[in-house]
Amino acid sequence: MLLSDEQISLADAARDWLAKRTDLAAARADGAALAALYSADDVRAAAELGLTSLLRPAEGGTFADLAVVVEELGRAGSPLPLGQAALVARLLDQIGIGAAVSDAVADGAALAVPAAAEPDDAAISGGPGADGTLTLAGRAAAVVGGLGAAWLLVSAALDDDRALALVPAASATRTARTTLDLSRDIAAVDLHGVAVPAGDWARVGAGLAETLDQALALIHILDAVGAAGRLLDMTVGYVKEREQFGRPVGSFQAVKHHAATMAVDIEAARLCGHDAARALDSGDLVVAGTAVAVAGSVAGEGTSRAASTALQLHGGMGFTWEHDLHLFLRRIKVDELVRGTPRQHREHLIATAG
Amino acid sequence: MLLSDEQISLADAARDWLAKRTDLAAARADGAALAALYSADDVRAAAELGLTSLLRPAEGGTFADLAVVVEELGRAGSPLPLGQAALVARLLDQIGIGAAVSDAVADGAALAVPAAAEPDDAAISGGPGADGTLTLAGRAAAVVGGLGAAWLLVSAALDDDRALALVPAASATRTARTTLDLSRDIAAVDLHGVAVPAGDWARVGAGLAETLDQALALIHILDAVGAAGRLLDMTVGYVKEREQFGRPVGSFQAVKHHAATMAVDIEAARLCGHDAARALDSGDLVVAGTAVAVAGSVAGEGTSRAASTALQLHGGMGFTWEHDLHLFLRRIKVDELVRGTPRQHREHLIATAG
Amino acid sequence: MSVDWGSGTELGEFRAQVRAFVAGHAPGRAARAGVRSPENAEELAELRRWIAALFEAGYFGADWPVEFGGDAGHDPRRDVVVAEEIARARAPMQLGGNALAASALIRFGSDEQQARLLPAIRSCDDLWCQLFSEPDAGSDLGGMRTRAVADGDDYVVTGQKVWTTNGHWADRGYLLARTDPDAPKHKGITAFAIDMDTPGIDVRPLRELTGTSDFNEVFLDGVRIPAAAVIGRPGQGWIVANASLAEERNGVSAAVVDLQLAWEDLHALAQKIEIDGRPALEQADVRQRFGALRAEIRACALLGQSSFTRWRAGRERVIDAPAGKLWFSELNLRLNEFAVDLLGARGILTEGDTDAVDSGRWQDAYLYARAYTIAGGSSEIMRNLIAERALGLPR
Amino acid sequence: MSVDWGSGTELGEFRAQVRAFVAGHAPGRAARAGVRSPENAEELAELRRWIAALFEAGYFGADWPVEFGGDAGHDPRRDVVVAEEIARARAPMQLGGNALAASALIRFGSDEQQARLLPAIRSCDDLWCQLFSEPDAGSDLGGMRTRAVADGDDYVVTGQKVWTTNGHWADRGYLLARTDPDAPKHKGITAFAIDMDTPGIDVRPLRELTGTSDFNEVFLDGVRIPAAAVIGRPGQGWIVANASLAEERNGVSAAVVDLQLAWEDLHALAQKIEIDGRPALEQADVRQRFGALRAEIRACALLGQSSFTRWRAGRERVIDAPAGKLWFSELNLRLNEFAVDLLGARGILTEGDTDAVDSGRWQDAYLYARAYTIAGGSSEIMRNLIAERALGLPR
Repeated sequence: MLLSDEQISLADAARDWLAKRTDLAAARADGAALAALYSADDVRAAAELGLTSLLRPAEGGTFADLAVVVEELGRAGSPLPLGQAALVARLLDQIGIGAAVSDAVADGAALAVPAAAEPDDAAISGGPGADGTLTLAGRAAAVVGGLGAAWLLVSAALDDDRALALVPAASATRTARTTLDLSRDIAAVDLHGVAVPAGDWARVGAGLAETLDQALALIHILDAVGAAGRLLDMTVGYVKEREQFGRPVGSFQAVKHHAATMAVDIEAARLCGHDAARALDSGDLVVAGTAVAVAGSVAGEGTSRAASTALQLHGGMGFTWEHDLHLFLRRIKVDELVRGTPRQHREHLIATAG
Repeated sequence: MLLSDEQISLADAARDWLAKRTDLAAARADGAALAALYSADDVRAAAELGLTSLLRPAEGGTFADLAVVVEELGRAGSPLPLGQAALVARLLDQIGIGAAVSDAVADGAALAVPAAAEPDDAAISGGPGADGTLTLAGRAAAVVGGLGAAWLLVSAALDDDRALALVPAASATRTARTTLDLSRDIAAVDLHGVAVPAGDWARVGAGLAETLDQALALIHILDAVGAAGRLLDMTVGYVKEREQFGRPVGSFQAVKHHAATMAVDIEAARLCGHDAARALDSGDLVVAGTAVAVAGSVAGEGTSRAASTALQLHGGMGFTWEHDLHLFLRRIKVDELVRGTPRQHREHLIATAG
Repeated sequence: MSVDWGSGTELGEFRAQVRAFVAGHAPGRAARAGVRSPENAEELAELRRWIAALFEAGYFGADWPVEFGGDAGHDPRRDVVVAEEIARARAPMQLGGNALAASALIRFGSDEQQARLLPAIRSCDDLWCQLFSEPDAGSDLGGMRTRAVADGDDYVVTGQKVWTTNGHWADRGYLLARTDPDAPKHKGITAFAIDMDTPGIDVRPLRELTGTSDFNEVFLDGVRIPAAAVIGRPGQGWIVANASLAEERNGVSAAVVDLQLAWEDLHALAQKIEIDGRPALEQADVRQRFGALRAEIRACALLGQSSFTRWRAGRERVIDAPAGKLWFSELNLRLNEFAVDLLGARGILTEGDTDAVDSGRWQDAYLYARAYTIAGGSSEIMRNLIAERALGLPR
Repeated sequence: MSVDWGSGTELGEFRAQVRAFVAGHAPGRAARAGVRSPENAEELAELRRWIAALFEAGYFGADWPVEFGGDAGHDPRRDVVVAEEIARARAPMQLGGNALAASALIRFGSDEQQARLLPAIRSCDDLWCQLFSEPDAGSDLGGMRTRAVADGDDYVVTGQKVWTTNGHWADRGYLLARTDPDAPKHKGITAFAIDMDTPGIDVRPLRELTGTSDFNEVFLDGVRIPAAAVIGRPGQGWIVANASLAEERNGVSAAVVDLQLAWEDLHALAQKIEIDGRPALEQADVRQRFGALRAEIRACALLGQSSFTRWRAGRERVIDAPAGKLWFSELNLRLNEFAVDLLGARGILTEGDTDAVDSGRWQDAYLYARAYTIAGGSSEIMRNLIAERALGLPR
């Protein structure tokens, strides 16, 4: 269950690259335009590192590898929806549609992200026409990367079955959301009336749609773990330096204990997240469903608690707009609330318990 | 809302007397017989101090005064059900039955305690006969002082109304309970078939029965506050003396913060408890119901948390049978769970909210 | 759930008067969490009018000595009622800087200072800011570094202050600076009443994590102020500041009203939003949280009331004020975290988003909540204080 | 939710073997929370047979060097499987004192000690107790006061030990005592293997707050032991003790199985008991607690598994063991508090009461739970350790 040498290298490479590329000042800019958050160049460079093709069956990529990358995206506070894009490339390859889009994502020529209804909203629905067209209805309330993406992979209910449909993002009505998270592009996507020609959609089993939901949940869990890890580092650094009453704040026992609790919370969340990634790789939907819910419960609570402690331990310093701290705290709260809240994950763990 | 000088004197007198009379070693004795917990002399002496007549209308006594005494009983870990006895004396006077019993309680010649079903159990019921006899059915699962009492004041449902019935304790089937609490006599009382002659019971409004329930809940809340206050004193004393790594344990900041949290939890619980006592004195059932539920919610959680912290801060020392600490921790947990749990109190606060 | 000293009584009638007055005079402005500054000159003018009206009506300043406009027979419980009623209307509170300065001037000011400065506080012609906090001192005021060096009849002040509410609007500043670097930590500090337009003062807005700017950094570079600006005596600043800080007694009562209103609004919201196809308020876990919060808010009111009553009776204990501050600030954080979590995925939308629930009020309050656990003595400082000074644990 | 290294695999088959063996050999005894001693001589004899059988079957001691009966190709994951399967059957675990003594003797014992003492551990003819903790030292082993004074070829030991599991049954004692009072705190300590029937040793049962007696106080008064009883070298006791304490790797895995069984039993109970006329498990607040606990138990398993795997791979970090210990002990307390609270008024009844739910098991576990947050390094010590040695915060 330890990271392999390859995974450690992947994490290091992603971390170095993201540290250079990520401009958190852009997140703080007023009325930050999407354009300011990342450039086409960033996407191409990420693809060159292999980060968007990571999950393609032909690459032998695994969710365990993805986990490592997503954690680094969270740690960097990166705007790039690379986990989502890698997931779309994998699913397109698996169901055998949109080969060109899958290649474009893998090459970094374009971004594609999944669009699915939030777990507590009504599902997006698809109505098949006589000519093989699928007409969509419904709404995905919080699509991460939805504005920057050229393509959307829509998860829709089809009769008692499920469909995945690839649509040009411009064909949907996208509304930029103003959210707690300043570091990512999040859009509401209204798909009402979007017609998907035959060949651009496929009827899939409930299993694949469930995998998509699980993977999306996992991406937010690991993103939060990475962001919380960053906050731990920031906090440890701060309390070592900062002095009060003539001593470093970090030498006070209560501060130590708070920092230790943060570290343990984050370690537990990280282990649960990576365990869920391996469970997704196992292909067992029930095992994966449980593991994702475990991770969602443990990480949702643990990372938000860690963020809250980080803010407290930074004192007034962390309360300013100019400090990066709140960017991560905000991001973590959004990661906790979208694609399944801790409450929903816990309900799943009881609904499925023997 | 501060204690009056009279109340402070009352508290001091009760505290001094209880400190002399309370033998916690008896609680630890194996198969401790009721007789070992307290004697008829103890009861008489308590009555001489006025502790059993405190609530009688003729004495002008208030629940605010009772609150002070009950807190001291908890602080001492006393086995004496004086709050319960004082409550019975008041109710008998109010409804005009059992004058001799009320006097006997006030004189300390005998103890009488209320017997009511636990809030989550079926109510005790009374069936009136043609000759004015009331025949009881049902059970009070946890009657504090039930074994030592000579009389029971039973709260029973009577048609759509309520009755209070005074019965000789020996006429009911009493079973000593083995509970977490080692310092008090707690009995299950089965009233099936007990016949109460006319004159020994009265039909009362729902209000008086509700007052009885509220007052019983309040007694446990304030008992827990007193017991938790004792644990705070024990803990502060211990961490001042005990040294580790060459320093008093109480000089470590994390220990200080835990002790401070205990103190705040207990202070909040105490204020809520005394506020509920004043609310009972106001005679407004709705206000009193809310205030008791507030106190039950705040004190139930706060005093148990304080007890748990006390045990942690005592280290191995508090883990021994011979140390008094566990007697108070156990008593606090029982106070939390009988006559309304925090969960039930919170539900009441929502069921009655605008 | 407020202090509520009885309706129909003398205080109950007073409350009704205040409520009517507030309804008639309070400026309309969007309710936001926490201490917030006017956003423009118009809001500032409205604020001045409002505060002046409160003094004029005798609702503010009644506790002042009679010679400065106070009321000889003043009942301090009226101050609590006024604070509660202003909070209930979500109207602007007394300005913290003005209250603090008034308290210091009344106790320690020279005759000249009192005659010149107090009337302008009553009329709100002067807005004061408090220049205490420093970036490197935090909760440790003893670590203050801003220096005031005597130079002839003047002092020359250099240093930096932070978290200065209304600094950008303020006419006057209540400044603490170190005049004797050789004296023990708390003894070399002096209090000053300064004009904020004195050359060398540079006020820069500080943007909080909520995105708004209610505080400032204030840079003082060779600021020359006359010796007559000293409040009290040189070296007495620590005593002056502590006396005026201790004056603040109504904070918890007003804060409780805020909590209560928030609870009521959230409770109404929980009847509208659904979880698993049922109103959220029908879910037992949601009910339990609401029930616990209702009880905790009442406990907060009692802590505030007890502290106030003890203070009036001369029986205040060390634990009283810190216990109320801790309880309020941690409860406020819990309540607003719960609010955001209760909204689920909708909880991510904030002010400016057309679909944000209650215009993003809960997210704003959630982000702002940490201010209360940090400012005015952090929770850590409060717990240290209780442990060391109320429980007697060794330092 | 155990470590579960796959069924059908080699380890899966091994697990099946162990499970069958445990079912056939484990002594029947009432399950109780925590580390518990035999209650009488018969239980003691059963325990000896059971431990000996486990060694005989190669399920215990396989990690020992081959010359002492170990298995050259031993896979340490098997030890985890064995511990888990014993926990699953609620059968007695390896005796802590015996495991600790064996580890010390294997690493540091003389040839004579190894030849004489190790076989008796395998056969369980010898029961060992650990004589480390002292009443005044607590979590601070460096503060140890028991003295061993060299006197000719002997040492004379005087002092007091506490929390000695099985002290009243033990044949041998693994003792730490201070031999050099002038050496720095941790350097003057020596480890000894002593006979518990040596004159001057007085073992007195210590009753815990649960009412049972599983620990002892051990008084040593002029106890004369031969120099040959020293394990390792004089002054090396700290190293000897730490090496054997660090050997304990399977604790969390077995503890997780305990938690899992407790969760399953409590979950079944919550379907039977009612709240407001419905099965408790249908109440959303109860569901949420169960869901959270299920997740936290799984997290505990992963912490243990990660720690074990890192240790095997030589990549162990400072945070690993303390994080697992903290997580387990605080989760165990939470779970058992929840159990008692879930029962409401029925939750007050304990062992010995005919109506006690599950014979008072939950109340016993609730009272016992604090042992885990205190013993073996309290939660405070664990957090200090993580903060100072894993995060590098200043002492």
